[in-house]
Amino acid sequence: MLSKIVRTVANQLILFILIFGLYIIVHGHLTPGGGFQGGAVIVSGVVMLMVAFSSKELKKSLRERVLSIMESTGALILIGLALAGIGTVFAYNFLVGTPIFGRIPVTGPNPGDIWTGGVIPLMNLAVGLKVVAGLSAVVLALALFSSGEEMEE
Amino acid sequence: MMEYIPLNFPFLAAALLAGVAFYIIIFKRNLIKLIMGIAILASGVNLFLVALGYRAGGNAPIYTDVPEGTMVLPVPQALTLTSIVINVAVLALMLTMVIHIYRHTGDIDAKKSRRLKG
Amino acid sequence: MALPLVAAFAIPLISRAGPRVRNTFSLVIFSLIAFLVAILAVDIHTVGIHVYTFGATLPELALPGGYTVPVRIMFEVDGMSIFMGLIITTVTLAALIYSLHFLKGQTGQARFYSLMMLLYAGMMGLAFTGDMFNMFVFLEIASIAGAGLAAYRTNMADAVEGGFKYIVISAVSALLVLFAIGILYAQYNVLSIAALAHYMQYTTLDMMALGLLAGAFTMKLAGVPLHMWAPDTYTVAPAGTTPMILAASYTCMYALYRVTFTMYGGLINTTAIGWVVIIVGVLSMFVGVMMAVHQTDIKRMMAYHAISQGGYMLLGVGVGLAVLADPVALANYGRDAINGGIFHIINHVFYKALLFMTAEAIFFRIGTRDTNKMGGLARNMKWTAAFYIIGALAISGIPPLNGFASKLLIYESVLKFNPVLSVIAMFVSLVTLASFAKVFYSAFTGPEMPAYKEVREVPKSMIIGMGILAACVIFFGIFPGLIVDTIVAPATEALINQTPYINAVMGAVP
Amino acid sequence: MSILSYGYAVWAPIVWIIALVVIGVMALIWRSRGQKSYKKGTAQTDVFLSGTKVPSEEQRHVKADNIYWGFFESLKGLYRAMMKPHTGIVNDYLLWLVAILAITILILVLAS
Repeated sequence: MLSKIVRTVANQLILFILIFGLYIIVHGHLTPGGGFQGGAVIVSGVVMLMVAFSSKELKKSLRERVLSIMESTGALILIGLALAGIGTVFAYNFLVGTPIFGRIPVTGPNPGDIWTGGVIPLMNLAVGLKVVAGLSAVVLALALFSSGEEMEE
Repeated sequence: MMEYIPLNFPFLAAALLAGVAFYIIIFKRNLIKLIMGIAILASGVNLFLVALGYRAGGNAPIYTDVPEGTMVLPVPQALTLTSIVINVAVLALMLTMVIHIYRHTGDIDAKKSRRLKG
Repeated sequence: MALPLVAAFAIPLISRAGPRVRNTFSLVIFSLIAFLVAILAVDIHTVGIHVYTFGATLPELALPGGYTVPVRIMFEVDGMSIFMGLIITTVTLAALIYSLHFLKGQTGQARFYSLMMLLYAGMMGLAFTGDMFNMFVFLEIASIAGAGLAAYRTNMADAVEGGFKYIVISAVSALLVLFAIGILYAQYNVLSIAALAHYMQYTTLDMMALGLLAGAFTMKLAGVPLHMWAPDTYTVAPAGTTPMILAASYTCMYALYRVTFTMYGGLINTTAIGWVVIIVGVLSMFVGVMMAVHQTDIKRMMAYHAISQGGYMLLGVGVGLAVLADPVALANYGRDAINGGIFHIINHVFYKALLFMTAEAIFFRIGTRDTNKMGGLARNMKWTAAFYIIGALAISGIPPLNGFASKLLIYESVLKFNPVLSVIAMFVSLVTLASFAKVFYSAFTGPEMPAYKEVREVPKSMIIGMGILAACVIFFGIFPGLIVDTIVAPATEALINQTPYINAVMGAVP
Repeated sequence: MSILSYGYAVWAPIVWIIALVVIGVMALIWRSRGQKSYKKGTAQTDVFLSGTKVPSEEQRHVKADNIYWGFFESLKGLYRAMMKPHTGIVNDYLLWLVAILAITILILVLAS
């Protein structure tokens, strides 16, 4: 556990990191980024917390069981979305033309419209969920090992 | 400015990285160093892929608020991202296994920690 | 095809409801998958190549009008792919049933089933994909899942070591594959196998790419002298998954054939490449079997035999490849050689899976793999002993079991090509029989060992898993003509004649 | 359907099985005409080793290490040469991979 200054700053900073990560995830279909990158940003926040506080402290709030469920849910949503289009073909973009993310984008350079892309933003969200959970679990497990502890299960 | 950098410079760097990586994975018996070698090899391949898609003076392949002009190829970048993601998983798995090997044998030397041979 | 993935990720959630629910769920969903694969197989053999394009309403949209390169990710399934698909599905079904009981009392069972489904998905993807980059992705998925399964029993030091070796060699060879893909993409700006084959010029860079791909896939399929990881990994993998990792190696063999025959077919110097494949095959046969006789660890011996039998497949296909440019020789014996080599894949996966399962059944009951410590087990484990005999006779090529049928095809066609190779193949078969007789003698016959008086037969689900494979072995032995005509010949045809595969995607392009 | 024909010869497992059954039946008939005075569990079935005392059954079981002793003894040189590359060290596997890659690429470039 580091000094009080570091802990306080980390406590404030984690919100911004979370928001930035979410921004990257949600804008994945418009700007560089997407589920994995945004998820990695959020996990970097988790790592910061791990450094500022100790991994033992963090383990109390981040349960491995919860992470595992989150990861599976993310993957299931992704594949579920892909399967939902199976009426026409696997991974068919069935949301095109509907109110949710359904606008047809303009071809060529344009300022960008977040309500485009069909199922792709939703898939990005699912991937983000999975990446956050999976990477935090990995980092946590490795950190706990170095401090001589074990993950449960 | 970018035009003055020789375009095959990234390829040379990729080859260099691959060479270093192969040296490490062949001659370093420490398992952690072996994993680092694989990570370096992965970055060499990734650099190679990204360099493939580069066009001199091109823009990022995004349609949001771009100036006119050529764009760099997006496909190699997608490939690189995918391979980075996969490599993260592979590295994590390998590190976990080294941890287990260390726990069982008390050593991370490839020669001293082996149980299977012949 | 996404169903195994759904299953893989749903299992951790479902297993919260209890082990019984999870087991039933995996069985039900896998039976569904097997059913779908069977339908697909019938469809492909009657209709022809299937192209499946993700995200498009019509398969033809892979190649939108006016484009000369395919723009979407696609699966392309032809005779060879579905052949591999059938093998993988059958083996996984048997392994799943076998594992139901085997895992009782182990921790982390939910992960085991997840990884199993993931490995299955990776192998199926590798067999069905029509795209070089997805080949890499599925290769990695299969490697990660396979290594996770091999190291599943983390309480054993050697298990982790075997898994680690597997993941290291997989990671390196997959990166080499990616490097080769980069080289190919740099020249032709396409990733689809069909499009690459269509535009292939065979420049020096292409040769380098082929060399990288061939080396990497040879590593993964455990051809001598790149075989040394195989005994380590196969030995330690828990029962049921050893056959699946074995199937994963042969899926890599499929990838090698896909690359050499379909992508580079007609351009390479087939005689030279064919001889390279033949030499690797003969070396694998010989070194594998000689090392196998020497082993005292029962699973390690079988792993070396797996290498040796892989040599037969390479020998058969290599002879076919060497005469590919010569139509007379091809019609005379080349086609039969490839038939034999491919038929041997399915036969070998079945009987070797059966043998691995019997070995693991012994391990399950007596807790050791060392044949020195065994003896008289046939008294108490009658089913296991019977299945072992079936498998051992099949692998040694004793008629009328299936090993004989495919080996006969290989012997006779190779005899016409080069008699020396045929003699070596027969000698290897003989030594195989000798080494299996040795294990049978030391493990199953002899007086009852005092330590193993209490040993009982293995549980029912394990017997059923082995029984499925044993039935397949006998069935394939008695009806070889049926199998060769219905599923092997289309696979051979798909390898020899790559034009339909290319035209299925690139048909519109001049 | 069960016949595997491949251009220049034919393999028919059913015929083979029928032949096997016929031979088996003949062997059984032959066996039934043999000596009837042989009894299990009497001194007739005991192992006779020139009068020396026979070790117990457990000790008579030949261990796997000792089977084919002569074979391994005569091929000692081959096995010594073959065990040398099988070091079990993962670095060596990768060294072999790199070597084979180099050879393969060389062959491919030279063969064209």
